[in-house]
Order: sequence, then C-alpha cells, then structure tokens
Amino acid sequence: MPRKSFRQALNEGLRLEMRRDPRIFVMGEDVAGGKGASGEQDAWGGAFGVTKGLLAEFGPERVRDTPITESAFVGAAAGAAMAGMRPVVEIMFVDFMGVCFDQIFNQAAKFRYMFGGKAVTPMVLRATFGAGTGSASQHSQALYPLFTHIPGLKVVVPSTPYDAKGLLIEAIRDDDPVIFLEHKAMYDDVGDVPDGAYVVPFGEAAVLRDGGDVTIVAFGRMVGRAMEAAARLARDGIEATVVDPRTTSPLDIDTIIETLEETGRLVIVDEAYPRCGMAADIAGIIAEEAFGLLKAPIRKVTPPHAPVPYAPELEAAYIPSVERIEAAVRGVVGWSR
Amino acid sequence: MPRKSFRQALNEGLRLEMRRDPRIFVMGEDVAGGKGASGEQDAWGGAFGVTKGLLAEFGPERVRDTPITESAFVGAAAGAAMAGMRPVVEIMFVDFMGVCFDQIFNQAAKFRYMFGGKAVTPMVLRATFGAGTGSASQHSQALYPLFTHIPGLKVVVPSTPYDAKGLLIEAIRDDDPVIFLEHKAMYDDVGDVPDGAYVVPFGEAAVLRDGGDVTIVAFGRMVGRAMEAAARLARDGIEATVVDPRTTSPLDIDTIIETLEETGRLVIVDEAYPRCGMAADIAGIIAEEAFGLLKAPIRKVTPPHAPVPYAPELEAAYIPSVERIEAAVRGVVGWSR
Amino acid sequence: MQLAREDLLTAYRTMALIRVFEERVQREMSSGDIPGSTHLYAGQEASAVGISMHLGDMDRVASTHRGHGHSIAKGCDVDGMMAEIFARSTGICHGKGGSMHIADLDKGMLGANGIVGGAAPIACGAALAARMTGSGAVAVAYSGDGGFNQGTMAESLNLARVWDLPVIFAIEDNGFAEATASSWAVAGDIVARGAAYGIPAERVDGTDVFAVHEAAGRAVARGRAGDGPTLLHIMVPRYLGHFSGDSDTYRTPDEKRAMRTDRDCLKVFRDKVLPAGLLEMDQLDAIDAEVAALVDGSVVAARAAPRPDPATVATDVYVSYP
Amino acid sequence: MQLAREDLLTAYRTMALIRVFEERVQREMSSGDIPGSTHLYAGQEASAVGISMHLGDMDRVASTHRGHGHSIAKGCDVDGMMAEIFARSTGICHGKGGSMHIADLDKGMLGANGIVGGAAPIACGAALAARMTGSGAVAVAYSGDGGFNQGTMAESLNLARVWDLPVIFAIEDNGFAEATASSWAVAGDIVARGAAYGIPAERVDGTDVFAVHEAAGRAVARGRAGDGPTLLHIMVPRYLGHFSGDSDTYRTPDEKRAMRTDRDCLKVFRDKVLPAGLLEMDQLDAIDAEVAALVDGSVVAARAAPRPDPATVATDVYVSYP
Ligand SMILES: Cc1ncc(C[n+]2csc(CCOP(=O)(O)OP(=O)(O)O)c2C)c(N)n1
Ligand SMILES: Cc1ncc(C[n+]2csc(CCOP(=O)(O)OP(=O)(O)O)c2C)c(N)n1
Ligand SMILES: [Mg+2]
Ligand SMILES: [Mg+2]
Repeated sequence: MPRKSFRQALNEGLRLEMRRDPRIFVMGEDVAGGKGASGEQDAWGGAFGVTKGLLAEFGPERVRDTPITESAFVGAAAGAAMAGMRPVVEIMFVDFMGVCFDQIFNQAAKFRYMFGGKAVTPMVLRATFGAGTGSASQHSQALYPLFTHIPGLKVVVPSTPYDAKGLLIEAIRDDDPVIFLEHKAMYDDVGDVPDGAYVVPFGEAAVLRDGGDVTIVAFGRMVGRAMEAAARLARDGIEATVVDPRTTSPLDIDTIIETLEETGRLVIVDEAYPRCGMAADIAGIIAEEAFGLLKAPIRKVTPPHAPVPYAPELEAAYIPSVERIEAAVRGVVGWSR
Repeated sequence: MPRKSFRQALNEGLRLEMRRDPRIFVMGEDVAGGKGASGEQDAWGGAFGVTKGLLAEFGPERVRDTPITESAFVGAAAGAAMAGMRPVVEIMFVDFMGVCFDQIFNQAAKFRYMFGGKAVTPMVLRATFGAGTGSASQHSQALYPLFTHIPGLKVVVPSTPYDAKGLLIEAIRDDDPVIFLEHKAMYDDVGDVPDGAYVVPFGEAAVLRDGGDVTIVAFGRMVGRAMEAAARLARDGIEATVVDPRTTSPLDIDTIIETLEETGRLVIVDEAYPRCGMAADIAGIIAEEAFGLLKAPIRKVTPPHAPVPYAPELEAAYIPSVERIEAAVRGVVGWSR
Repeated sequence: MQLAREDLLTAYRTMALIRVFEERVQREMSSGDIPGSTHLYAGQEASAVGISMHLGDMDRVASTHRGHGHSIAKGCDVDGMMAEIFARSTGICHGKGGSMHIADLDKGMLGANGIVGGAAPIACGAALAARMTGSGAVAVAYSGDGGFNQGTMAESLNLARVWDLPVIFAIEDNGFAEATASSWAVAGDIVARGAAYGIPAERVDGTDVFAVHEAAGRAVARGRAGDGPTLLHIMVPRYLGHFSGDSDTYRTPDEKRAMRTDRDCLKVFRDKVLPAGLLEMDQLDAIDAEVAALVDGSVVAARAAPRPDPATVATDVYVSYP
Repeated sequence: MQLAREDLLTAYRTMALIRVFEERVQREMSSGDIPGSTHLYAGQEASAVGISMHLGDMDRVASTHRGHGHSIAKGCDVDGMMAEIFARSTGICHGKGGSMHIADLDKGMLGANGIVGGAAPIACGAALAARMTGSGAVAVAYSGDGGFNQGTMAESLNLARVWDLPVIFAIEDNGFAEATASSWAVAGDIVARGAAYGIPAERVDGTDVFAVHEAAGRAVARGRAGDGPTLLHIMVPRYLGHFSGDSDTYRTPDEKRAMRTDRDCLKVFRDKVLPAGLLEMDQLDAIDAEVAALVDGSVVAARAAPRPDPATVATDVYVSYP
C-alpha cells in the first residue's frame, strides 16, 4: 500500500470528497494564502500545509481564505450548512476556539435539538491540537474534552494517517457538526494509506494490540506512546491490549469493556488536562458500567492540572511519557487488595 | 440566625466586601440598569436582582453597567485585575460564556503560569446556571465542567444561602480568577445567614448528612434533591452520607474518600452534561484513588447527553429527580458481584 | 407607496397579526401556562414586514431573542408558533425550543436566537450558500441596537463586505437593550459604523412600513444583483418591557404612552392609505377581526394540544449517533 | 522634531536595539536552540518606540504575538527576554512563556499574546484601573491589521468610548496578516472604523518615529486629560516572514527589497537628524555598536543559563490552591 504522511492523507481526503460533491468547500485563515498579495497564491495551504494545492484544482470559491474572524466564519459555516452546503472549516489551532465557542457549542451543536429535529448542519471543523512543539500555553492544548462535553457535537481524534483520511471522509459525509482534531506534531508521520476514498466509521475503536494483562486506552499522539510502552512491557512478559477509540463522541465503550473481560485492568493515557478530561470520562464510565470486571484501580496518565509550558524540559515533564505509561501499567498489574 | 434568600446573601456579600476594599467593583449588563434612560436608575440590579441597591451605596464608578460586549468587559476585568483592581463581573447566564471564552480560559486563567508566576489576577466572574425554569437550550446549561477542565480557574457552585455568601466573600478575597455559579432556580431559597462577613474556604466539602450505607455527592440544586432522596431512603433503613464539595476546582476529594471508608458505595448527582462532566470526573478520580474501598459500581445520576429542552415535561425528564437518585442508591446498595 | 392593493393588504394584515399575537402572548404569560419568558415585538412590526415583503422561502433570515415578528413575517405558521410557546408537541419545534428558538427551515426562518449577536454569522453563511449556488437568494441578519455592539456583528460586517455576500443587516433600534439606553451604550453612530466597512448604510423610520419597504427593496436588489451587503438602521419603539416580566421602570409612563400614540406603525399605515383612498377603513377593520380570530384560534388549539412525550427528551440531538 | 537630544538618542537606540534583537533571533532560530516559532518586529520599530517614549512604568501596554519590539520599547530587560526565548530558567517568564508570552508587570508590560485580538480588552481593563484610581496612567492596545477585524477589537472600541477610557489603540498595519493582504481582508478603512465609534483616529507613517511620537503624544495627552481613547492607524513594513519559518513567497522579492530601501525607520531617522545637525553620525554609529554588543551578550548569557527544573512544571498555576 502507498505510504503517505498524515498531511498528505488529509489533503487527499479533502480532495477526493471535493471532487465528489460540489457542495463541499473549505475555508479558514490562509487555507490558500496570498489573498490580495502580489506574489504566490496558495502560498500556505493552511498553517500546516494540509489544504495546499486545493486552490488550483477547485478555485477560490471553494477554497476560501478568510479574515481573522473565527466567530464570523465558523458561524457562517453553520449557516451555510443549514442552507444546504457542506463546509469544512480550518481553525488553525484548537486553542483559538475560545473566540468562536458560542457559534460552535450554542449554535451549530444545538440547532437540531432546539428546532425539534428539523435542522441538518453538516459541517466539519478541523483544527490542530497538542503539545510537544514548544508552542506554549495558547498554542498547545488538546481541549477535545470541552467538545466531548457538548451534546450535538461529534469529536474525532485520529492517530494514524490511515485513520485520518478515513475519518475525515466520514466526517465530511456525516450530517452532524464534527470537530476533527489533528495533532500538530504528527503531520509528518507516515503510514499505509490507500489511494481511493474509504471511510472509517465513528464510534468504532481500533484494537491495535492484543494482550491479556491490561487494557491501555489512548488517544491521538498518545497511541504511539502506549504502543511503545506495550512493546517494552512485553519484554517483561506483561501483555497489553491497546485501544484507540478514534472518536471521543461517540465513544466506543463496548470495545473497551470487551477487552476488560479478559484483562480486568485499565490504564487510560491522554494528553488533555486531567480534570473533566477524557481519562476521567472513560474511567467514570467504566467504574459504573464494568465495575465487576475490574481487578485493580483504573490508572489515568495525563498531564498535571497546569497549562502547557514553553521550555522543552518542562514540556517533556508535562506530556505523558512512555515511562509514565509503563509505570502505570506495572502499578495496576501488580496491584492487589 | 437571620433568614435570608440566596439573592440577599449574595447581595450582602458583595456589599460588605465593597465597603471593606475600594478596589472591588462590579460590572455587567444592567447590574444597575437604566443607564442613559429617563426613568428609574438601578432599575434591574442585574437580571436576577442580585446587585440591586449597590448603585445607591457605591455609585456608578463602582457599579458599572456595560454594553453587550462580554469579551470586552470580561477581558477588561482581567486587565484591571492585573493592574491592581478586584473586579466582580456578572455574566447574566453562564451559557453566554461562549462569546468571551477566550478571555476567560486563555487570558485570565493563564496569565500567572505563562508569565512565570508574576501575574496576580483577582477577579470573580459570577453567572447564573441551571435548568428548571423553561428557559431552553441556550439559557439553562450548567457548564462548570468546562471551567473545571481549565487549569488556572477556580470554580464555585454553592447550594445554600449561607455557603453562597461565605464562598462569594472568599472568592472576592482570593487572588486567582474564580468562576462563581448561582443556580437561577434557587435565588429565592431561604436559609440561615449571619449578618457580618465570613468566609467558606475553597476545597472543603460540606458533609450534610451522615449515613453508613452510601455516599451521595451532589452539586448546586442537586444537593437538595440528594437530601430529599436520603430522607426517603432512611425510611427504608438505608442511611446515606450526603457530600456537597461546594467548589469543583479545587475539589475536596479527601472528604469523599473518607466517607467511602465507611460506606464503600458512591452515587454522584449532577445537573451538568454527562460526558467529561463532574460526575465522570469524580467517578474517575475515585476509581483510581479509592478503588479498594468500593463495594459496588459508582452510579452517576445526570441528564442525558442532550441539550436542555423547553417544555416542562421534557425538562422534568431531563433534570435528575429525587426518584432517579433513590433508584441509583438502591441499585448500588443492593449490588453484589 | 408604489405597493399594489394586494401588497398593501398583506402588509397591514401581517403587522396587525404580529401585534395581536404579541399582545396575546403577553396576556397569556400571566396565566402561568407558558414556561420561561418571552421577548415581544409589539411596536416593531413594520420592520420585519417591510423587509419580508421582498423575501421568498428561498431567502433566509436569522433572528434574535425577539423573534416572533420576524417569524410571522417570514411565513411561519402561527398555530405552530403559539403551540411551541405553549410548549406543546404540536409546536413548530415540538416543544423543545420555545419562544427563543422558533425556526422553520422550509420557510427560510433559520431560528430565533438566545445569544445576542449570534445571528449575523449564520446569516452570512446562508448568504454565502446563496452566492455559491447562484440561487439569487438573500439573507437577513436581524439585530437589536444592543446586539450591534457584539463582536460577531463587526466580524460579520467585514466578512460580508470582503466576500460581497447578499446579506442585509437589519439593526432594529428600539432605544434599549434590556434596561440600558442605546443612546448611552452604542458609541458613535450605527450608520457610520456600517459605512466604515464600505457597506451601504441608511437610517430608516421603522414605524413606516413604506419607508422600510423601500429601503429594504434597495438592499435586496443589491444583494440579488451580486453587489453585496447593506445595513439598515431601523428606528422602532418597543411597546412592552424587555421581557414578559420586566417592570420597565427605567422608562417613564409618559415615554411609554407617547410611543403608543406617536409611533404606532398600524396608525401610521392607516393615516397614509385611508386619506389617499388606497384602501377602505372596513377592509382594515375586517383584517383586524380576522387576525384576532386567528390568534384566538391558535391559543385554543395550543391549549388543547398534547404535551411532549417525556420519552423524546433525548431524541433529535444528532441526525445519527451510533 | 521637538525632541531633546537625550530623547533623540533614546529613540534611535531603542529602534536599533529592537532591530538587532530581532534579526539576531531570526538567525538563532536556525541554530535549532530556540523552541517553537517567533514573530519578529523588524521594520516596525518606530511604532513601538514613538509610542513608548511617552510612557512610564505606570502606563501599561497589552501586546500581540509580535511583541518583542513592544516589550523592549516598554523597558523589558533584554537579557531576560533573550533567555526566555531560549527557554532558560533565567528568562523573564522562567521558561514557561516563551516569545509569545513575554511580560513584565513592573514595567507595565501586560504580556505578548498568542491570541489575535486578545489584547484590546485587557488594555481597556488597565485603562479602567487607571481611571478608577485616578492615577493618570494610560494603556496601549496593540493590534495588527488582521487582528483589527476581530470582534474583540470592535467591542473594545465601543467600551473605551462609552467609558471614556484612557486607551490608545495602536493598529500596526504591516500590509499582511500571515499571508493575507490587509488590502483584501480589511473592509473599508481602519481610521473610518475608529471614527465611527466617535473615537479620534488618524493615520500615521510608522517609518517616521517623529510622526508616531507626535500622534502618540496627542493620544496620550487625551488619555491623561480624561478625554478617552484614540486610534492610531500606523503604516509599517514587515521585513521578515510572518513567523520565523515562513517562506514568504506571497510577497515578491522586489517588494521585500523595496521595503528595506524605502521604508527603513533607522534610515529615515538618520536622514532627518544628521542633515539638520541634531546628532552626529558617530553618535549613531556608537549606538549601533553598543546595541550589537548588548544583544550579543544576551545570547551568550542565555546559552550559558540553566534550563528550567522539570519539577516546576506545575508550579505557578495559581497563587494558592489547597
Ligand atoms: C451574548 C448575550 N449576552 C447577553 C444576553 C442577555 N440579553 C438578552 S436580550 C438582551 C438585550 C438585547 O438588546 P437589543 O440587541 O437592543 O435587542 P432588543 O432586546 O432591544 O430587541 C440581552 C443583554 C444574551 N442573550 N446573549
Ligand atoms: C484568534 C486567533 N486566530 C488566528 C491566529 C493565528 N495568527 C497568528 S498571527 C496571525 C496574523 C495576524 O495578523 P496581524 O494582526 O496583521 O498582525 P501581524 O502578524 O501582521 O503583526 C494569525 C492569523 C491567532 N493567533 N489567534
Ligand atoms: Mg434594543
Ligand atoms: Mg499585519
């Protein structure tokens, strides 16, 4: 199978879908770049180059640079979606959602319910997230727990180029508002990605590894670290099942519970803040729905309750590491009353 | 002790503190009311009358009506706080925080950390929350899980007039940004409230009832329902401990764990959305830190994953009821492997 | 006043219907059978009507918390609206939305909105869809004077100009945002603020449906011709309190009385069409009776309608959710 | 040009220092020793300097992502800034903030800001504090041309006017927001947009520190006198890419060359003061040498400084947290 980067996989997903359906368009700050300038057009393709080349194929009506007015263009996406279009919006960094959160959580997310089931709001809101690039407190957050909290939104956090493409196509075809988050440190990660269009359905976890001793649930960039920890643990005879739910809303809790039937032990690894975060969410669901399967405390491996720091040493201490995952697993495997 | 309503208790807390410290001022939409009008001034005292009468005592410099520009005035509070003032801001409904969320979560909450510990941002952001008044999806949310998620914020959810006054005074004296949430259906609730100033410290749960069979943790308006459920259960010989953490950040998890040493069973009642909400958060912490104490699954009693509906019948089905709390307790008390 | 007889009748009928609807809702609020609170449009009718006379179902409006008038003018079913306000399952949103979330997408009504300033971006999006599909449709973003200060409004003005969107910003200035006077809260001048974005902007007497109709006509024509946005600063009186329970003491009794006598769009209309012989008095009186009966009927029907089934509390959150 | 000799020297020295600092950071970025990315102020120096010459430590500025120049002009320690950019524990934010969050509250520098449009409300708050305490201080809200479109800016203009806040909105128009030209993205006219709020507004040549100094003088005087806000639309060139790694292909090589030759505030300054005999060439050359050494020293010190202790990762989140 062809090898492609996360960035390429996303670009391809967008391109294939835009070819299929003329109602799909992309917009955001510098999704082309060079608007009004004398030099190169499509100079950026978005801050991380994901939409590069779309302008040439689809033209400026369907690849729309925007002024720096997130409320206006995210709200416009919601309005356009209600009016029959299928917008894909780029918010450069998910950290910026604070300036347009109302349009996301009170408008787009609630139209369908408030209007008694009549509205259909098919929009995708893409944004980068995550720490690890020295971008400090306002450009490194995960924040998907905030979106997961809100009924009416779907939330996607892919961990491989394959999933990224398939989930993005699914998101575009989905009739509900979807928050699609891409880890900024993973755009150059390479993986197997078929050329054509395919979908990865929402609410279906990927089980990346099978092992009888412990279940590790991880999201986004933490999936790779969980896999590495699992590989290290295997050398000591500790076998881990690794589950990537891929979407946080809907959440495939059934697959997690199935693996617990064998393992009885759960470690959740997440890059988001700990309080009311994904790790707490899953731990809370399991403590209710699968308590009888648990042989040990659930361990959450997350950053501390702190903003993301700038210095690399601090960032390294902040983001869950392979070592911390390993230690957490050893803790639950060795646990007894 | 004098009996006072929630509204009066809050008004008194504000008044006493404003007398004590001239740096304290209040601002928000119609916190006085009548600005620029020909009729009565201080016509509103805020949408729920909490600030009524402050204008007469403290004048328009310290009781500031604002245009409808939450980003500007919440950000101005943060700026004024960094510059030595102690603003208390009213955002009529917490649901409106989406239009100014950046100033709350990326600015005020992060100054101290980003600036290496130099900034002090003593501001209080008061807002009403909660369902039960037929106000529908955009005027009935709880949303404190969103604030609890964010490091740098403190979050207060009082359940009695006594606590409301003491916690508000504590919030005003606190040097960090505090989100202070008042349930809109409770303003007329009456309780014992001393006349003078006193504080209720953050991060100290109130244990409202002692019982050996189960621990019920509840917030805000759900505390009353939990107490009622406990009273009903007691008739059948089931004795519940009821804990109101009062602040969700910091959270007094120690008190909850202490009660679990006796009860071993936990039901969490919350009005916020279930996913990444307070019930999940506490369940997740307990499943990690006090797993060995648990004799049964943790039960979460929350609304469904849906926006708040308008019709009273739907709202009644939406908000956790005494009956649902009772049923959850019976479920965990009767549980066995 | 180049309106055909039919149009004149429609204009009056719709204004009268809104007036009766709103005053009836105000009365019914005190019965305790309507949950929550409502923000009523009485006094402002000529604005929505003068604009909507230019609009078809393809054209879309995004409204405010004070949305009943916009909805009726845009063709929403009055029975469905009343049933919604009464929180019945026959309501236009099946009892889930209520007064502040009335919507009928088939009629191009994209919803009232509980968030001040929330509508303008949504209207820009509807206008963008019209532009991209070449449908020739326009969109209207309603706002009050207070809402015009919101950042979303400024952002939308800019976006609409930059993209030449066929959107009409209809800023209904009723002098107040809740208890706060626009003369204090709105710095500078609303028309100048629109014009500073390069957007054609004009002030309109919102008690005169003919004036609104003319200005809106220019705006809609501009939009349909691909010439982009327009801002209308529409001066209207607000007859009732900000919301149904507002004691409204920040306005003097004189002020409130004067507005009913001097700034009544229905009276203004009668005073224009009757002396000019465009319509007969008894035609208008007949309309008054007709809309009163219509609203009466809607209340009777709403009261008789079933309440929503509690089992529907968590339906319609998503189109699909595995 | 009514500046005293000392002021002239300070103006030149500060502009030259910023220029050298920024070009050095650009070079050091390629060494890989600086994490993240930086947005550099080279070319825009006369703006921050012309404004800050009127300001004392009591006056406060709220800055943008492109904040180094504002910080230096406001008196932040250059060693501390460089160490911060190099992510050292001796940095002005102890390595927690980095380039985009430089702040020094004692100097009245309320922080660079990673959120476009984030600063204006904060500056309004600082101005409100000044007003309420009667300190006579003013506040400056910096923004770029792109940032001026943000809703927060419009809301702040309104609030500043309604409350007569002593705030100066310094809109630095470098022609671009990232790769997007302001000629396209900013509808209408920035001066007109300020004036429409009733705020005195003027366009200023941001390559001429004298012009900026004069306009800022009027603005600051207005603020200190209690006459409220001012908007300055300051035209500046951006010499480098949007951020350190920007390939900057949306501007032609000619365009970028021309801006260095025709719109260099240091050259403009020399061309004004030398022929007029206000300063001597060798004084300026000596300053050039001095600031070069200063920046050199700051880099050497930063490289030698200790890295933050990982144990501090979760300190300084709160003043207190039980
Ligand atoms: C973001 C937000 N802030 C505040 C409110 C509360 N609120 C509801 S209506 C209103 C006044 C709006 O005034 P205006 O825009 O003039 O409209 P009018 O009520 O006069 O029709 C306010 C402040 C809200 N709904 N949303
Ligand atoms: C709310 C928000 N949106 C987008 C960005 C990404 N961003 C950073 S700088 C920038 C361009 C700002 O342009 P301008 O205001 O003209 O300032 P300049 O960079 O030219 O100094 C953008 C879009 C951001 N940081 N914050
Ligand atoms: Mg109004
Ligand atoms: Mg710029």
